[in-house]
Amino acid sequence: MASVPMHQGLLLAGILFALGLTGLLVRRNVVFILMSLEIMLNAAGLAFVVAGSRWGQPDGQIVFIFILTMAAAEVSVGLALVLQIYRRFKTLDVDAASEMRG
Amino acid sequence: MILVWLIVILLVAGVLAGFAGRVNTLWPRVISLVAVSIDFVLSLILWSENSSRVQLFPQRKWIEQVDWTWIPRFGIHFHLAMDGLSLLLIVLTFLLGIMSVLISWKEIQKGVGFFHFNLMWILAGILGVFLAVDLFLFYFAWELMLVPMYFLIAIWGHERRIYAAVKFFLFTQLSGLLMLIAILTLYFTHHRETGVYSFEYKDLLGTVLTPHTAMLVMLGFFVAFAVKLPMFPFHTWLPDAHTEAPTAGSVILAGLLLKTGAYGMLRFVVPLFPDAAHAFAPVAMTLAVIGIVYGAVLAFGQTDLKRLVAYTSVSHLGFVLLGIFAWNELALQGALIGMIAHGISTGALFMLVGGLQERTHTREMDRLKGLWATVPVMSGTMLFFALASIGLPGLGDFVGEFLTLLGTYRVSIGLTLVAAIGILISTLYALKVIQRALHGPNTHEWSIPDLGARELLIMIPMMLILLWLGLYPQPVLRTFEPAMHKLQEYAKPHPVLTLNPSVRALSYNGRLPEIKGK
Amino acid sequence: MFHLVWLIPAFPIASFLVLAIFGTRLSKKAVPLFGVGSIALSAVVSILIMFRFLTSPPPGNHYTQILWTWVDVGGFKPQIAFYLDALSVLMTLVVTCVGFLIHLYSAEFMQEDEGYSRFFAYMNLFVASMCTLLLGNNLLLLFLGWEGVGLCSYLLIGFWYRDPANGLAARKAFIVTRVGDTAMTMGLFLLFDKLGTLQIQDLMHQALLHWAVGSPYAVAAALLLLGGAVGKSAQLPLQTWLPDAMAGPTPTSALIHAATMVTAGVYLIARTHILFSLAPSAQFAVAVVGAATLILAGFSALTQPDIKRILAYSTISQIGYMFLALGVGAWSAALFHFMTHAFFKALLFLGAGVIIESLHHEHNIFKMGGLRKELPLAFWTFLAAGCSLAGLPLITAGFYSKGLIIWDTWSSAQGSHVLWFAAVIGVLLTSLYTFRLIFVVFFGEVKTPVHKRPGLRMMVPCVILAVLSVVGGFLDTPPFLGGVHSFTDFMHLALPVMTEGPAGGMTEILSESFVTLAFLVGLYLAYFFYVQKREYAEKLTAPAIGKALHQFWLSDWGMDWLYERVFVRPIIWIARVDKQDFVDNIYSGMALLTEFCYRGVRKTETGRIRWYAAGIAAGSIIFVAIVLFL
Amino acid sequence: MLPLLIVTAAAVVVMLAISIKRSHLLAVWLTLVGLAAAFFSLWIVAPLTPIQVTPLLIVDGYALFYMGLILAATFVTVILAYGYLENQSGYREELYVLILVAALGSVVLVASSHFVSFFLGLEVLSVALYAMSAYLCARKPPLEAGLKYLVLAAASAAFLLFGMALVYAQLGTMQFGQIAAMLSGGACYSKALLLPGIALIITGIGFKLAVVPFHMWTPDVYEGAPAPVTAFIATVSKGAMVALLLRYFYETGMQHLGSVFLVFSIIAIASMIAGNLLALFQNNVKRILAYSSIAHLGYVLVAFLAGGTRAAEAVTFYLVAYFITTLGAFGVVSVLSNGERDADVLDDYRGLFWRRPVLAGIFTLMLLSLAGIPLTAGFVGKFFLVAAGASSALWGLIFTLIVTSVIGLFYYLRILVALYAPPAETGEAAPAGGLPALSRGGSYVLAALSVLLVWVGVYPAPILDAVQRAVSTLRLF
Repeated sequence: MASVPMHQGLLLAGILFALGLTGLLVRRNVVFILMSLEIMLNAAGLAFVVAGSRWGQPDGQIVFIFILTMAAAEVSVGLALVLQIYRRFKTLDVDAASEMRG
Repeated sequence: MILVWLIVILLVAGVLAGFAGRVNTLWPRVISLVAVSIDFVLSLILWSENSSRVQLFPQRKWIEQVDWTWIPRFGIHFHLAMDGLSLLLIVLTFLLGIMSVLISWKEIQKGVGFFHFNLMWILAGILGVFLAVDLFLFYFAWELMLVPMYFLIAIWGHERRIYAAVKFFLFTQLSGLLMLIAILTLYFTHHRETGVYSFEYKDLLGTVLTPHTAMLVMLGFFVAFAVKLPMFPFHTWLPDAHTEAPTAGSVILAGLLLKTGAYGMLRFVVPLFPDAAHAFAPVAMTLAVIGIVYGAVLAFGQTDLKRLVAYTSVSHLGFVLLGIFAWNELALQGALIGMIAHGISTGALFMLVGGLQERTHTREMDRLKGLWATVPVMSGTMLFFALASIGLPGLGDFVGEFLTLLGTYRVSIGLTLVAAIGILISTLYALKVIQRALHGPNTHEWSIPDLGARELLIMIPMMLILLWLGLYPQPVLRTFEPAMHKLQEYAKPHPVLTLNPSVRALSYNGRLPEIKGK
Repeated sequence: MFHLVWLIPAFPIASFLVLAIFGTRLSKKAVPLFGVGSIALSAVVSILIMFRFLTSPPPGNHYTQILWTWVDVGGFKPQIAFYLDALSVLMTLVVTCVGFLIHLYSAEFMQEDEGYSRFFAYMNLFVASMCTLLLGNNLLLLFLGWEGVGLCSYLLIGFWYRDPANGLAARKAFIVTRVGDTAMTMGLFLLFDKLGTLQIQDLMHQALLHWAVGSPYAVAAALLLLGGAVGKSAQLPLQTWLPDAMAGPTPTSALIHAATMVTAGVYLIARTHILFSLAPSAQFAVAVVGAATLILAGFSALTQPDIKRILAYSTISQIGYMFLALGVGAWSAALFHFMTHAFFKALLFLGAGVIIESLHHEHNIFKMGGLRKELPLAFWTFLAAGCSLAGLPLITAGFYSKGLIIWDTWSSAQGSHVLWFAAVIGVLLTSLYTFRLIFVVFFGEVKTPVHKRPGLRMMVPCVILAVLSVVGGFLDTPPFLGGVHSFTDFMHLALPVMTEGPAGGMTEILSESFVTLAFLVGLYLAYFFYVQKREYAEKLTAPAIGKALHQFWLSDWGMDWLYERVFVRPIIWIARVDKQDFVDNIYSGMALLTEFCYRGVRKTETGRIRWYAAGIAAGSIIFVAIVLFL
Repeated sequence: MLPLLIVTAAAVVVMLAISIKRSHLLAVWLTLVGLAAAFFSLWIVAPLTPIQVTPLLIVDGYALFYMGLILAATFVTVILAYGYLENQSGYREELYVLILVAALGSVVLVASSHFVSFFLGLEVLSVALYAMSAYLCARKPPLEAGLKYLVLAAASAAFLLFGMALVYAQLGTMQFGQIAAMLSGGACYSKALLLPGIALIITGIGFKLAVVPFHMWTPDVYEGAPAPVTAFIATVSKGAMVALLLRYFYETGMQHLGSVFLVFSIIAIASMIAGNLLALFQNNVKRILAYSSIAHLGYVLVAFLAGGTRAAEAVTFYLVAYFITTLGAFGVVSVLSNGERDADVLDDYRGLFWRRPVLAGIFTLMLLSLAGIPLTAGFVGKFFLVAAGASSALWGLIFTLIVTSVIGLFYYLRILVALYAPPAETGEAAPAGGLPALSRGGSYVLAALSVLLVWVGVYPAPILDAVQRAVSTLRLF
């Protein structure tokens, strides 16, 4: 297990993070955006785990648990919003929600 | 303590007037009038006491002062102090204050309470500027007077009032903030030198700065005051503000607010940075002279009466600036008299123009014409003040301009000549006013009431004062003298920093060496 | 007695105040009571002082009354103080007496005018200012009076303010003289800077102590003062305002633009004669200015059709004589001519006023004629004055005063033969235009009927002045005609004696003969062209060159034309073009730039989440790049 | 620790109370009592400080001061929200639970001394804010605001977490104190991970502070969210983050590592310029205030960059002034709002002075304070900021501050112009009926805020003393 070098783990996390970010930027459906966010958050969590393993501390994994929790909270609020938005805007396209600008 | 009372009376009167405005329109006026009059009387008492006291305590630092700790963490004090210079300007402040209340009696009918609130608070702010010797307090008052002035223009002004008010505010704010930086730099430099945090004028006087820093910091102050003064090329806010302001606003702008700029130059720029000011004097004086001529020419080009008078201020304040940077006794005294006389003569002109506008609803000279026959007294009065403003001997402005130029001549003959030509051009605009507005055939069939008792009550004292200043300015000059000597003493170059010993020798007695060929 | 001197300006000032404040409410009777009465009182005081000065002169022949210290700053200490010596006493006397007569005349002349009280207010203010000018013991007080008279001149020229042309003339007068005043103020600055005082006697004393003859400072100061004098006295090159100034009421022209104010320049130079003595080149300039002016103005006078403009050019020309005299150091001669000129020129104007008034405000002499019979008293007084002006030998004052100047021009150490010749030519011209005027107006057939005849208050002053125009000359006569020196002697109490130069074959009697000859030639030419062969006069102007020359002289040698293009129009043009203040464009430009930036950055706020997220991502990436690579 | 517990308890109690009996008034009172209790408990806790509560939280004078500030601001928000919600239909009571939770998050933030508590506080705050922004979900703008806030905040939280992970990977600790020790120890460490980590943390912080280039959500969320919520976002959420910023960077000295200082300078300058420019001709008052808040945070960063005790004092003092002012400004907006829409268009304020002089006066004071005009707290605050900048000779930043604040003045004046426009120009389009009656609570709060504003503006010494004492407990790097 310890044979995985840290920078490789971080690289993986980074790639995941970038994927999530790309999804955030290119997807227009709100649900997909929420999923992309999940990926980003989990990528950060992964980075914590990798970092924790470097120092042989449990801290990284503990943080990951916190991240999971908070991500769940966020998504729950997010989904509630998605429902309301669908009701008001009749669409899940985020670009529709751009009435305020300028 | 009396200094605090002077301010508090105004502040309280302002608030009272503001509330009284909800009851009726008379009370605010009465309250304001009484408050300013009380202050005026107090200031006169101070003056008369002082004229004897100067001889008794020649070594006294200030005539009167109050010093309270305000924000100890920053070494800020609530420190008001008065010398001859501030005393005279304060008397002028209250005088014009009274006039402003009176002149607004009829003109202002909307939001009377709030109007007088603003009026009183402007006066209080101006008072603070003239009295503060803690630089933080000075800056505080400096900024404070802008807001009510802004309201005065923006609410009770004429057609383009919003534009004018905003322009006024932005110009003065930007320059004020530059001054803030300058103040702070001075403050921190002083702290580095002495380990003491202090905004106190006397403490900061001896601060040693490198020539480069001194120049920059001096410019920070200079620009703030130059904008207020206003000096060419920072003058463009002034015609708009003056033109659009209600009469009382114009009077206070021209009579007092501009003077705060000159006061700042006198009190701070030169004494705090003698070497830098000295090095900068040729530039400042050149700009002053450009302002004199430019202002006069532009005034000549205007057809709006108020705008015309506004540009004359640019011209007249050029003399004041010139006198200040010539920095010898003659020029300084000239600048002072010039300030006071300009306050009165231009103030009166604004009142008259305001009166005309009230009656005819226009400020365009071509629409007036031939008013002499219908309003002879008003016309005569206007003639009087127009003549005062072109420096007719026997009236206050002349003494100011003559002394200024007499002093400037010692410093630079060329600039004196150009400035004298500026006076010549001033004749053009003054005569243009008389010709266009008063003389000529009454083609528009004007039939309007002449000056009433209230207006005469304003005009006659102002005429008398101008005559008094023109024929016997000695009491004013004598009051200023000790203060001026003190300022000149401060402004002696710092021995430590004088790089070139010859400069010091030349600057003996505060006299700057000649600048040739400017 | 002398301590009453402050009353001389005080009476008119008081009257001015009364008229200015209550003028409109006073009755038509009360106005002249104040207006004329105050001047009468001043005249009485002047006469008393003169009398006292003659009988028991004060120690040192001068007296100073200090009222109060005006300003006391840094060694600059002018006082409100009056200085009496022969010069100021004489001039004050002339001013108040002639002034009184003209005021008296005005009481009737202006009676019908709606601005009756205003007129007297201005006139009184003028007399007060003029006396202050004359009596002030320092140059600053002199300057106060100087500007005061300029102001009154302005106000009175533009007295009939409804006509914009009058306003234009008034402004021109004020501004042109102020050009000179600017030079004069510079002179004051220079004098104070170098000598540390403006008190005239001290100043002269200091100048003698510190400056050698020909010192550049002295020359500069003298030239600058000359600038002021030239402006006020309508000499080249600032003479253009005076003919236009005739737009004012005729008594004004008589008092201000003939008898008194315009000679202020003469007074100034005489007052500071020591300075001019220290600056021979400047003094020579005075002489040259005088000579040139007297010739040029003489030619201009020849062509004018307007009676008052003729007189105006004549005034310019006569003051040219005075300048010439000053320039050659003939101080008392200049003053002598000042006095006689005050008499006859005031009278000419008053006479002209009578004529104009009786002919429905007609100014054109060619529409007049034959008035000799219609207005006999006016004719005789006018003739007396005219002869005096032209210098009718032996019996007129003008002959003596002008003859003295001309002789002094030759005989003075500073004189020159060219100047003398110019002066003699001047006599010819004077005689020619004077008699042209007289012949055209009073002889020939009647062209415009007389509708109104002057009353007593108008004619009494005329008669008194006519007498003075004749007998005034006997105060000082050449050696071969009695050799009276009372005027010169009196003036020498204040002014130095002229230094004689080599006479070079000329004698005074010869010089006077030339003057007489010139006078006669002028008289004959006038008779020939305007009585005998009127048509010849028209033939003269028929050819192109004659017409051009006529036009050129008529327009005062084209100087107005030149000034209009060189000074007036450019300033008006600049003022008009820059009405909106181009400096303001800098600031509006800044405002526009800011607004432009606003429009730019505003586009970034698209309202789209993905764009926002891209912003965050881009920012993060850039910052990461910065911390990694910088 | 007591205040945190009280706030937590209050949230639970309010929630329970709602489930028992829906009463707006009751919910408000419970909330207020809870907040007041928490506020006063600060004095009980004060003698025990400084105290490290688990590795995660440190309760020192600094934290207490900010807690007090946050609790007081929350208190005001609650009162404003009460008046505001009285005009609204639908469920109102839950908002108070959310507010309490958000306050809890903020309080945790200001006391946090560890990445975990930092993250937790932030998220607790954020999640509550999403819901608060979108609270009036019957309208479109709040929903849009909520969604925008959620997506972007979550994304930035991801950046923040990733940054934290990198720092952790580099240094092996997540506690500020230990980070400081590591950094000062000069232990050999590669910056390849640390610096990007810091940069990403800045992203997270910058998002909450709404500084350029992380600012773009601000106007939309400010506009969309209900006025009291906007007030809360503008004050409490930002204030807590500034408190954390100061503690985190000042205790670890990270801002002097590599080019981090440059990054902050860029952010500050860009924020001042963009914030002020964007607001220039804006016609929506809430958006103007949003843009101006971007600029104001730019100003704060100037002083932050100056470093040292005095800078920390300046920042803290400025925040106090900013809290008072912003609450006041949004307070005016919220009392003028009605059941259908918020009073956020400039035209809503046209001629207000002639109809509601006192309210217009209060708004004027707030605007002047934002503009930094004397007699108001904003003036003194700005003075201290500039002084801090000047003492460290940050001339470029200070000049930007000055020039942009003059630009900023323009839009404050635009609002003032509207306020004082003569009534004739408005026509009869705005009848008296269009104005809701002021809620009593709202008026008292606004009056109190104005008095406070002027008091601090005229006699700032007491507040300054308190700030000085609080900041002195900060362990500067």
